[in-house]
Amino acid sequence: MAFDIGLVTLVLGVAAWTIGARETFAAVVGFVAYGLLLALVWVRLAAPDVAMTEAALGSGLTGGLLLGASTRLARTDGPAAIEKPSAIMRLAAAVLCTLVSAGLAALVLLMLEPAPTLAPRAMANIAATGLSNPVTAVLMAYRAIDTLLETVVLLLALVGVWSLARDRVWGGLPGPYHRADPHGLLTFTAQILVPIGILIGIYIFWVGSVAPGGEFQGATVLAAMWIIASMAGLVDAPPVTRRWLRLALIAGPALFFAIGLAGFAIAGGFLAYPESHAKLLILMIEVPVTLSIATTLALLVAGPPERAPAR
Amino acid sequence: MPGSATAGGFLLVLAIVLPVAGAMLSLVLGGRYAERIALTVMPTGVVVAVAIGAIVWRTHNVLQYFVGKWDPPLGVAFRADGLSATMIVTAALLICGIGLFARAQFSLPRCVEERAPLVFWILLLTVWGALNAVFIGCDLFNLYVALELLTFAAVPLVSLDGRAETLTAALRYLLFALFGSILYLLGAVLLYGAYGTLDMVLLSGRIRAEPAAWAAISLMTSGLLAKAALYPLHLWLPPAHAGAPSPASAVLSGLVVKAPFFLVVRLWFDVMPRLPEHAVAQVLGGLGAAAIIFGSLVALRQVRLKLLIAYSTVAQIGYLFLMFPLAVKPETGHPWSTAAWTGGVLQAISHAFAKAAMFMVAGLIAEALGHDRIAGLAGVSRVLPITVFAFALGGLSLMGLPPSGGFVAKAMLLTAAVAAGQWWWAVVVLTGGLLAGGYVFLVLVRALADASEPLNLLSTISPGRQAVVAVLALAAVLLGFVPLRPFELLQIGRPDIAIGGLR
Amino acid sequence: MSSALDVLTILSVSTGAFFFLAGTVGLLRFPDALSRLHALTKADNLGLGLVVLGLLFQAEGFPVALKLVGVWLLALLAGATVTQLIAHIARMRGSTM
Amino acid sequence: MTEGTLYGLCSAVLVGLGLFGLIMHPEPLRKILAFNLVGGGVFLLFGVVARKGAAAGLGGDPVPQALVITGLVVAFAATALAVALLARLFQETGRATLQADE
Repeated sequence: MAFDIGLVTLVLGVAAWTIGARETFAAVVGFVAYGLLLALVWVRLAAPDVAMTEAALGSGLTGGLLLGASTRLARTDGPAAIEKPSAIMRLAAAVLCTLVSAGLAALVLLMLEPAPTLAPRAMANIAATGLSNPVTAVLMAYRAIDTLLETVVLLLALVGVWSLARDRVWGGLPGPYHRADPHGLLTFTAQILVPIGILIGIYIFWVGSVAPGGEFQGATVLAAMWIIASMAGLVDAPPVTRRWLRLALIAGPALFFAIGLAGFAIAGGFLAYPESHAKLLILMIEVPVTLSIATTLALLVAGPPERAPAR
Repeated sequence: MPGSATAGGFLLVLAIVLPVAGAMLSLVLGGRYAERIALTVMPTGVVVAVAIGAIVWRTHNVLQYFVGKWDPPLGVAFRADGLSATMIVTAALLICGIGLFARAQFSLPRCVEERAPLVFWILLLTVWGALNAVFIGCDLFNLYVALELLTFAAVPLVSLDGRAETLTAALRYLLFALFGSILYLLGAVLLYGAYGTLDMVLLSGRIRAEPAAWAAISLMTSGLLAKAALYPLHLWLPPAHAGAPSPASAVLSGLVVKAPFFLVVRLWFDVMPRLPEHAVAQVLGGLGAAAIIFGSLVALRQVRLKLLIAYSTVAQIGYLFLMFPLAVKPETGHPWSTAAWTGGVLQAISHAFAKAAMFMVAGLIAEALGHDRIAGLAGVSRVLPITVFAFALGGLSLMGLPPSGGFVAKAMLLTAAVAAGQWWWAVVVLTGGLLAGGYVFLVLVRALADASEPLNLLSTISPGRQAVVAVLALAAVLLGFVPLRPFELLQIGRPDIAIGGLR
Repeated sequence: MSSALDVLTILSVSTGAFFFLAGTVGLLRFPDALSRLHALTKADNLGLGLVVLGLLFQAEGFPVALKLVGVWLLALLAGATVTQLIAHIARMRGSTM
Repeated sequence: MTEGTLYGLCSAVLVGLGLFGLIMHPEPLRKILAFNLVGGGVFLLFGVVARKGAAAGLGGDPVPQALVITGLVVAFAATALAVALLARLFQETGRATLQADE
């Protein structure tokens, strides 16, 4: 309990720093720390799957994205040039937000203990899914439709990001150019780290059916490895019009849809799996989904096409 | 068991899968095929939508589907009642009209892929799939994902031309939408914590008047209001809807803002029918009234036609929320058998058709003249007579003059207000109608005037596109011939039937 | 036997924690970027190493021990790279950050 | 007080803090940051609900845990889109604010 109190104090302190810091860059650094601390909190809440996602995606990839943005936008007008809301507005907002916090806190204290839960149901049916990690069972079987729609959400976010390209660079390479320095330290690190990271990513994905892990966590690690390699200039993103790239992007959701629709024929319903083959079918979905999510995440961080295609 | 999946439930799956699969196929095959794919998906989607409507109408029962054969609370259900079916058919027809209209603007070059057309068709199809997911969604978290999909498809439509002002508008829109979705999600979390399910039907049986439920409904409603742009959370709407290319504006104003409104209706009347108090409903109605007056007044002062139409959307959204104070806990019968409830829903549908048509009119005029300044419209009725006529037809709905869907909707709200003794809403409806008349005539008077010098047309507008606009505007007029009372289709599957055999 | 291992763990992890503390104080108190980095990395690498060492005494089986050492090595690699990059930027800007 | 309740109170404060930043910060990037902070708080509350629903031999209810994973991915997508919009706006105008020059 003493550990928990310390952790909560730290989380709140870092969160306040993130909101209050004068420099945007400092605030982003605070946010990354906030994410890592939250990952610890998730471990304390007996949710290791979420802890991994929080650390990899919520803190790591989001943090990287925001860090990149804050340095890119660093040359903008200082905070002084921006109209600050008046003191009365700030006071009103502070009162409102305090009320929200107080209300939520009261609700937390009123919360039923034990809370209503679906854990027994999830466990009672888990044999039919062929999985033994209940979180993966929820993601891939009980609520597979959410996961399917979510892969589409990611894809659409990427289409949205790409839509922000300038017309003349459409068909070009995403993101800024990173010069390769064959003797640079980053190159050295990338050469060592990336193969290990890819291995870890695949392991995390693979172990997801029986232990904490899964396609989102694995895909995030894979995406991060690609980002490191591209920062070191070892790889570059392909032009956004490449057919194989587009195929890699939709392979996951498309196969998810296809197997879902096949469920009409083989299991009597959309996204239903016949019990004997459930595990195999889920794996057949997960492999391309991991690939597609990893590609999408990496390209979301890279940003819209910025460099005209080489002729 | 009445709560099982129904025959024909697979149609609900198709309503989501078809457009989304079309969007993914467009992405793979590239810009040259995007338009063709969209135009193939559209008639198929209309068939699915009409089939859903027909089954709900004929069987007089809800269409229900449990995804993966997992029934709630563990699984996710899709469910189409009369209201959903109506919205699905509306969306299908409107998307088709908009697609046909957009062909000229986003037609494809034969050799290389271009950004704007590719993105437009993918986003249009995805908006459609996401709307269907919202209309049939029965699980609060599934609906959260659907709402986010809708947002991510709608926001880039605003900034398709990449100008600084539309980028600003898109960013502001996104920030408002994210603010809304986080509040919505917070509410959903509280409901799960209290009742152990996110399924709307199960929730409606379990929910009680207690702090957690109260907090959840307030948070979710506030979040959805930010997404629906109800005054005073409307700031993002006019620049976004006016800045988008006109087919996109038509989708955004006609359909996208109706999705969060639809969910507020679901929450208030299906999930927690016994919860809302008159006082809270009065607040919602008050915001609606403020939107009507404020939006109309600002619309009157606009210089540009598209901004005028966008501010008119702010006002017309206000009418939707007048149904809450008038339909919550009526003295006799159910909320959904009141004239106000039907009037509100009808307002959503007729405004969708009318406003889509009017945004397209503005687009055609801007294409022909090279600008959309209201002061420079003189003589345009000579060159684009059908287009200006379509604007006038759409205007009937906004003003609430017969014959039009808007007239029936507003007449029902009016009678409901008088019958409930809440005369102040009647005053608002009438004032809003007068102000709408003001800004519609402001445009028509200019457009019908003779030009002092011959108009210099930048491009000729094909009769086909004018016809599409006219048909949509005519649809808004034809809605005026529905009977002036709560009608049956919208009643199908309301909770009084469903709760009767609660699973 | 196990109590002897426990003592070793406690000793090692506490020493590691002390190094983290020292590193953090250095990060906050030292005057310029380079010496701050110096304090940070020295303490971190050693601190983490000692914590990992302490946990090794508790590891159940070889795979777990391997993972722990792997964590330490990866942290070393990442730490060294990031420090180098920050130092590079600091030298280019010639500032004290 | 259980640790679940403690983290629940923590999430309540986080939501309030983040909302304040989301409403009050004039810079869009800070708003995006605040949105992620609120998101963290909301997800945390869901995790507390899951923890309090520990049953059937599990440390927590797996359904909310899975939903949080989905939610984290959606939040990342939102952040990426918002950042890309902001970066493009900056390219066009040299500003990273929401002020319109009307």
